Amino acid sequence: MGTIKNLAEGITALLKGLATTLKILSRKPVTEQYPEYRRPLPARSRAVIVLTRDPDGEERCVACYLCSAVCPVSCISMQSAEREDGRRYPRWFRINFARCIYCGLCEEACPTLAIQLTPNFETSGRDILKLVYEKEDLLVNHGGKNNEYNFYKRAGVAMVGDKGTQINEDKPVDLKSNLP
Amino acid sequence: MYPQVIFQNRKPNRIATIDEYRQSGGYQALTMALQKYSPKEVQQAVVDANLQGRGGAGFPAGLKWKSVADDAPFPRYLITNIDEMEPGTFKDRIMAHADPHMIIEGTILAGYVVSAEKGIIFVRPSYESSALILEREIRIAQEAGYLGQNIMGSNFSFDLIVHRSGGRYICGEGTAQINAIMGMRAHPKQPPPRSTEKGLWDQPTVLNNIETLVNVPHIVRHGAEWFKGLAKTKASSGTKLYCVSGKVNRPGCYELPMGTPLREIIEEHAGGLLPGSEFKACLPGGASTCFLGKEDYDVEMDFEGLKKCRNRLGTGAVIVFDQKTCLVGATLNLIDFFVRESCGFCTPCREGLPFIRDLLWRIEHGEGEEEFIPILHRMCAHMWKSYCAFAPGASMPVTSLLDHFPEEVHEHISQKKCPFKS
Amino acid sequence: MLLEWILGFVFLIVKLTIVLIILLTVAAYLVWVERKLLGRIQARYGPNRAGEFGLLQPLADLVKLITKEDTVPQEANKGIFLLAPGVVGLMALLIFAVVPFGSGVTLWGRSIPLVITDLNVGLLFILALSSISVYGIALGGWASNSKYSLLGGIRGAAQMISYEVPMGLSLVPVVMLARSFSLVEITNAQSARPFIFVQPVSFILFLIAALAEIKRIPFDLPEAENELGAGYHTEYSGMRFGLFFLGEYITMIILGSLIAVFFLGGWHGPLLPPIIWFLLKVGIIVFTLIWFRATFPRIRYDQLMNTGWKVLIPIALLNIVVTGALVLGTS
Amino acid sequence: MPKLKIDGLEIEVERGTKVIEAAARLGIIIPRFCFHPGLGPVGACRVCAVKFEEGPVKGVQMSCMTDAQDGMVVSTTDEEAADFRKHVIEWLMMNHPHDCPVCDEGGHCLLQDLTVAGGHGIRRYLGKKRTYNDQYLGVFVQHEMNRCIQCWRCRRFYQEFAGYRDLGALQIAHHTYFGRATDGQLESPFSGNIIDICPTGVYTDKPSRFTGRRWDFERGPSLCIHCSLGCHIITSARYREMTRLEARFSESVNGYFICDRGRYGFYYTNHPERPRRARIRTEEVSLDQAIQTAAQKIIQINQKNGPKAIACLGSARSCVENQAMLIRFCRVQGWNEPTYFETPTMAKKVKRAVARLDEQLAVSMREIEKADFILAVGADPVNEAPMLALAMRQAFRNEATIVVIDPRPVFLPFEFEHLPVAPDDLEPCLTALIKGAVHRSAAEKMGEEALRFYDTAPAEYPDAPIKNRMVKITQKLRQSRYPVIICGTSIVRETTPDVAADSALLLRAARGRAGLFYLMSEANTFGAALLSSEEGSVMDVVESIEKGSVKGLMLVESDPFRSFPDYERLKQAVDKLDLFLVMDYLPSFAARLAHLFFPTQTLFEMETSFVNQEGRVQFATSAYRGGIPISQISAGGHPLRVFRRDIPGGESQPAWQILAKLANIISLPGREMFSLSKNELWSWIAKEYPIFANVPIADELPDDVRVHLAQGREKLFPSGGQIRSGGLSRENSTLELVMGDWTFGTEELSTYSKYLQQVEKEPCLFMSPKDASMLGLKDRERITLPLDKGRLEMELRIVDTMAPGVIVMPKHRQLAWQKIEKWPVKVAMGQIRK
Amino acid sequence: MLSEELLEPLQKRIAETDHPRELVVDIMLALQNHHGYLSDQAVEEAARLLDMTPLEIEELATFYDFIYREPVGRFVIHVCDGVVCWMNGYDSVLNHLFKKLGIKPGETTEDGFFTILPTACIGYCDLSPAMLINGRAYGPLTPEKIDGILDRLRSEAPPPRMAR
Repeated sequence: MGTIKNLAEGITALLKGLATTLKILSRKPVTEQYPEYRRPLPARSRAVIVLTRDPDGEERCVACYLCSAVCPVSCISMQSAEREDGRRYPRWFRINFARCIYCGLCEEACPTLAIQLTPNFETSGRDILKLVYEKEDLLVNHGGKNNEYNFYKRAGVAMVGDKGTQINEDKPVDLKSNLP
Repeated sequence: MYPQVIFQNRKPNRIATIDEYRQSGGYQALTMALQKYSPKEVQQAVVDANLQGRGGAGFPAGLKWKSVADDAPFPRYLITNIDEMEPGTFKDRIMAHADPHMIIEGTILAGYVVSAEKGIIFVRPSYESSALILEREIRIAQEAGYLGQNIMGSNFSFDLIVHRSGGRYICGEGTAQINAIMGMRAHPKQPPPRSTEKGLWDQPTVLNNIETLVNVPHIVRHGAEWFKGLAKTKASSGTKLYCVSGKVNRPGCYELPMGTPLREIIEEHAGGLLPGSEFKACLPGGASTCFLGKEDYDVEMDFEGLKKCRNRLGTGAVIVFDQKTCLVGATLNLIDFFVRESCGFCTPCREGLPFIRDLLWRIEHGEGEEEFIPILHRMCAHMWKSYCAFAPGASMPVTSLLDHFPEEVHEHISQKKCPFKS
Repeated sequence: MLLEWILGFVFLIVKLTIVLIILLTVAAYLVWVERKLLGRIQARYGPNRAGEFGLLQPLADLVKLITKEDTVPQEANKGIFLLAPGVVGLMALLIFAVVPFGSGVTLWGRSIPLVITDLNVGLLFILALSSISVYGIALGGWASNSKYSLLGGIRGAAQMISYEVPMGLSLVPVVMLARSFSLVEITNAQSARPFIFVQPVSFILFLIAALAEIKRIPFDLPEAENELGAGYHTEYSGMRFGLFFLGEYITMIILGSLIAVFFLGGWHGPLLPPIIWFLLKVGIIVFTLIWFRATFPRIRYDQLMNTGWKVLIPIALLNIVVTGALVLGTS
Repeated sequence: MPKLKIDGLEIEVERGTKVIEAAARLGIIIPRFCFHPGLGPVGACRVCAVKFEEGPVKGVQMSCMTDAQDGMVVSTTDEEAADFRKHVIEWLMMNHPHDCPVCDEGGHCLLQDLTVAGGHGIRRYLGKKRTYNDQYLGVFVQHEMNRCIQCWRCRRFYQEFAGYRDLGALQIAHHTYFGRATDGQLESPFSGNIIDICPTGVYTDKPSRFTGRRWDFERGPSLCIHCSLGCHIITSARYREMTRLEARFSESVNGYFICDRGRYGFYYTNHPERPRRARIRTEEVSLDQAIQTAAQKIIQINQKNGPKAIACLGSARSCVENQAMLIRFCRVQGWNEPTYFETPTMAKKVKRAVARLDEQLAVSMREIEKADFILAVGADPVNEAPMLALAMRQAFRNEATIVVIDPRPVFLPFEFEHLPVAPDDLEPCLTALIKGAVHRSAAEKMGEEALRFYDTAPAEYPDAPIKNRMVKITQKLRQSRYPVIICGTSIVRETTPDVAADSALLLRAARGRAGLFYLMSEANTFGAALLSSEEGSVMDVVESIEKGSVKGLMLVESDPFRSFPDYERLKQAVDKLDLFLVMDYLPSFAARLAHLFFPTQTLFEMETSFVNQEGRVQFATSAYRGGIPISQISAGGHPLRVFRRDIPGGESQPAWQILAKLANIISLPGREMFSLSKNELWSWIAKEYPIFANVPIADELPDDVRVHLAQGREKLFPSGGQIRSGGLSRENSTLELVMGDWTFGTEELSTYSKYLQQVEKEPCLFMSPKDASMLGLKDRERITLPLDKGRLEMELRIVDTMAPGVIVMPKHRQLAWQKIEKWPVKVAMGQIRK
Repeated sequence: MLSEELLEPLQKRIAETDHPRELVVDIMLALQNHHGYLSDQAVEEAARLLDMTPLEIEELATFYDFIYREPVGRFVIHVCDGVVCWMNGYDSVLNHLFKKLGIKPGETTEDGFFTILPTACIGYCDLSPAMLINGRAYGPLTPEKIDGILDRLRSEAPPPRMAR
């Protein structure tokens, strides 16, 4: 008896499946017609990477190597250097988008909010070397998702102002102070 | 009135001269000791008298001297500590201004016991007057032959100098004081080696509080039993200088038997609380002791008595608070003091105390949160794992504030302001 | 006589050419149809870029396949590797030689049968050729020198052996009823009543077995993409890959034609001309195959073997016995 | 031996071991900031708290301050201890800035590690962060006080361990500040170590500032070759550039630290002018082509002038492989053996020293730390081998007496007895001390020769003030239980190494234990002395060139223009050559003159071996594969986007491989062919020099293999009756010129470092007050000094810590001192003028 | 430079002491009295006298409370901020001083007379609130008393050597 029941159930299932597909056949497709229609992407969708700037227009990247360290496909490389005023910056900064998997770990690791993923994903081209982006290609003139943040205002090193003048800092200790 | 031993020559507004001191029996003990007693015998007398160190820890002075090994190398040093910076304490100053020769004789006797060749009186800069007095009187004692080579014909030679400090609370700590004398930063140093083995310039060094030493001549002269009899309680001996300050009618330094009840000290000797004031709490032994509430008002003020109510005698400086004083504010003031005076050597003290200060400041200024209280508790408990006794002492007022006066703290937090400020 | 023979030959060539062109075109557009249908069943558009409604897609595919580099793996058995796709394509085309797609037309006084050749053992010819076509797969899989291809080839061979038997057996009742191996005869035997009504069991058995023979979902284990890459044709590219593909889609049409011939009465039908009926029936079958593909998942290998040996063969045998008894009884 | 239990694991340790060390041996790393195995415990940071559950100590205590004792049961995971440690981290992080991304310590920061490990993630402190202003601490060390966690390591290293007094703690409490009194270069030549020991980023490496993260560096164990001690180092390379160098712990050589010369001397390997291509005259060619050309020329000369017409110079800075291959090369070709030393005297001194250093006498630097009496003869540790001074200071801290007999104004970072005597008087002064401290019976026990040595050695030093000081020193030496003699080889006379060895033997006979420690001039002087068989010298080669018997000269990593005393003569000799072939990695003067030039690899690019002055065979791995640094190729911009197989500028090869290739081309048929395998070379070395036979040629780096020639076979007391009597017998009208080393500016490789160039002091001439007053010269006057071939102009320094009758001058990079005909140089007094 | 009469007794004391470093605080105080505060120059002088490095002097000078590394006035008012004085009106004393002298803690008056430095308990708790001016203690303080003290000091003292 069980076998027949199973058989019956099996056949019904097959038929149900057939019915379902047949039903969908009559539906209107849901596909969007790209590129005629470009669906607006959420701001947090992950595609091409940019390097943003501070509110005061300086490049945010301090070449701390955290993004390159965290990158699972090793597509980020850079060379840090010291600017004349002591600011740390990437002498060159390279992302190989031919390797990038747009996982966004670099953005998460970035302590200065410099590296950010944007919704722009249209980068395909015929020359693979064109997918190797240098700093000039990556730098943008805005702060990206957060226009306010300035790393050096919180870092505790003297860069955008003297020591003790930044957020949540006390005046520098006066070594020779007579006060107890 | 109780018998005055240390203050027997205390005159209002005047310093006792060497003659006055001699008239009262001064330098007899030294003469007796040099002529009749060996250092061991003097040491034994002090051990018998159970002379507890008056600097705060209460370690028997005789035992400390004993820890200088017989075959310890020479030269040996003796340091007399007049670096009292404990808020509420001023007995050393009173002593130096009352009877400097008693200090000198006590120091010489102690030097005799440990065969030291040089004594150093370490004076804080606020007591420049005391330092000048002592320097002058040391010269007088030298001229009188109580100091120098082969004192009074014996083969004991002893020099005494006054060393001025640059002024830091931590210099009162024994090992830190030794470092300070050596011209180094006054950081405490944990044994081994003990300073009685390797102290000043790596030589055996004994360091005593001045109030401990002034008792020595009297013990030598009158014997251990007499000294023990001076105290009110069995466990202790001798008299104690109690400095009473705060909201009392007659703040001052009073020589009373060890173990005099707190109520008696405040109400009889210090003239009771100011009109309109009511006893709320007191610190029984300076800043690094616990608040003592009304429930312990009758405690016997000696090392044992205060230990029983989980407190410390410390320097015996009674600071009296009345009901109009904000204890959170007082604690904040104390912690402020400790934060500033920490030597900065170990982490809990250097960084932990500012953390505690910050939390207390927020509570006092209406920015407190209930969750600060467990943080304060934990941090105060951890203060006991710091390098020296400074941080544990600093944590005591905070811990006792949280334990004995929790309502006051909660009131600060719930009202978002200090209830004592209008 | 000679002229007759020459004329007949010319007609045959013309017929062959027409059939071949139609067949290839249909096969090519079948790809388009399948993709379009699959797309719609998945709520997508399917190909719609090359030409209107993507109608030029087959052409685009063809161009792409032809221009694509024809790679041969370094360690492959080159001769066999190159031969294998040809076998598949050729066998599929050969089968169509015996499939009748109409009753015949009269042109310039000549009666031209709408079948390339009406073999009197057409059915056996079909069975034979369909068995050979698996050589293409097995050889291609083996010659590629790739473990995926080899597995795919082995699976194809095993699957063919397992399902050849029930397929053959399921046609025995048909032959018993039509009393002929000729496909034309079989068609004609159904002029009144298609065999599907008298032999539903045979029909189902044949459908299942034939699905397995042409390796279509749910029986596409030889190329199981997610296990074997693409199975026997993993290593193929360009037009050689195209030949495998072509073979598959021609086979689909053949299967449709065979089912139409064996069970649906071939070109017989009321009102409409016979060729239309035939195409309609083939179309329905082909649509069903695509529909199945869009609906059913691939079965497991053990299920495949179980079904073939333990279910289909016994049922087919039983069906022969019952049919035989009934035929004897009624005649 | 106390036995204790830590986290359930039992361990037995020596008495006096701290619990934190015992745990480390079990693999349990207790957090620490202030504790450093090189500096010992201090108990300031309190982060090493553990719970003592049973035993003599109870409760939560600091594991660094507690001696391991019997019966202790320790828990490192105890809740209260862990909570306390977490609090300590929280306290330390209260004021720590948020600047890890721009901090060079990020990635190898102890504070970072422990913050993560301790689980402190959320900031509870609401107050403001303390800040400090930073100081300029010189070329090497970057200061960033905000990051300080007041662990006191820097001050303890700087003041207590190293003995320099210009960096310390200022202010008090939570304002404690570590720095100098005023901005300025740190005075200590060991200042770089505070970078290594700082647990966070207060002191960071300035030259490598912002160049990369630890995880990106190719790091490997290597050796320092900027003096003969052979300290162990860790290299960090990135993008084909050596970026940074750190100390590597070594049990027997350098401990935990290295000097600044070692730390910042490596920049020669990145030098922008470093020759990277082979050259024929000025034309750059491929290496193979150059080898072919060289082979042709060599064959020509050999055919024309015979095999002895080509001379080879090796150098003491070259590795064992290069030195050995050069010798093998010459032997196979039938040429004269290569030369490694400038003068015959130098060769003899070094060879004597190597011959006299036997297994029992030789001491390592670690053993020097344990000595209770150190007698340095003709040695200036801070300048010649800085780490030795640090080892001596540790002995000093353990209450050792330290005596230096040297004419130069020796400075050491601790109190020591300096007996400034002229080079001629070094030996009598030494023997006088030894004779004062060793009874004749000790010599008697050692046999006749020892006795003869004892008897003929001068027993008294004639100069009265020094003699008086020697009384006390002799007394100390008499009481010592472990005396060590340190003997320099640069300014001493030929016989001094022997006298020092004999003295050490006598001391050992008398005291039961004694050590001998030679200082040599370069990293592989010991190796050169071991390998070279003849006592030829550059001087001889130059003479042969002048005579015309030598037509070709091959230099293997050698620049005689630096070290040869007579520059003009050498230049003329080189100009006469038919073939001048140079292999080197330095843009040296010789390299510029070369007819044929081959680029070779530096220590950092090849696997090499060196023998330090103690006879310790040490191995170095390659740090990177060579080639022009990316930063130099791209001029700071991004690297080129090209695919290529070879390394740009990576043509350099180990000199010994170039030699092997060259030999294989010029070799006549039937002669031995050289393999390019290092193992093959080493088996040749082991075969030819049995002393190396027990050196394992392994992939690991053995640290404790020593080779020593003298194993009882060497003739002891060879100086017998002819010890220099010395003793003020010199004429008064001349001064002897002594050329010493300076920490920075003398050693060849490190002079190519642009960072060390910045801290070089300007060379000057030292003179004793006595001589100066006779000449009427004043301190800091500019004077001219007459030499054999010209005059030198420099500043005069009058110092009272040097021997009279001697003037001292550094062999300095900035000083063209090579105007000397012959050593020793006597300068007529009247010739020194303003 | 230091005058001979100042230098000589110091050098004599140093020569007499076994461990000259013991005198470092005394020397610093002496130089401080001479210069008014322990100037950078004084630090170097002290270092020279004691054969120490300026850093070693600085380590101590910045450690101690009563060594002034910055210029101070003729009178340094150490106002006790110990708990007893705090309880008895430290705030009002300090505020009165601020108002009267027009300076904040650590600052020196324009005329160079006074510097206010809050200080840990000076040991005059029986006279609280108290303050210490150039080693001399005053207490218990009231605004009137303070005025009196300051006026007297200002009138009696010689004009300050160095106005700010």
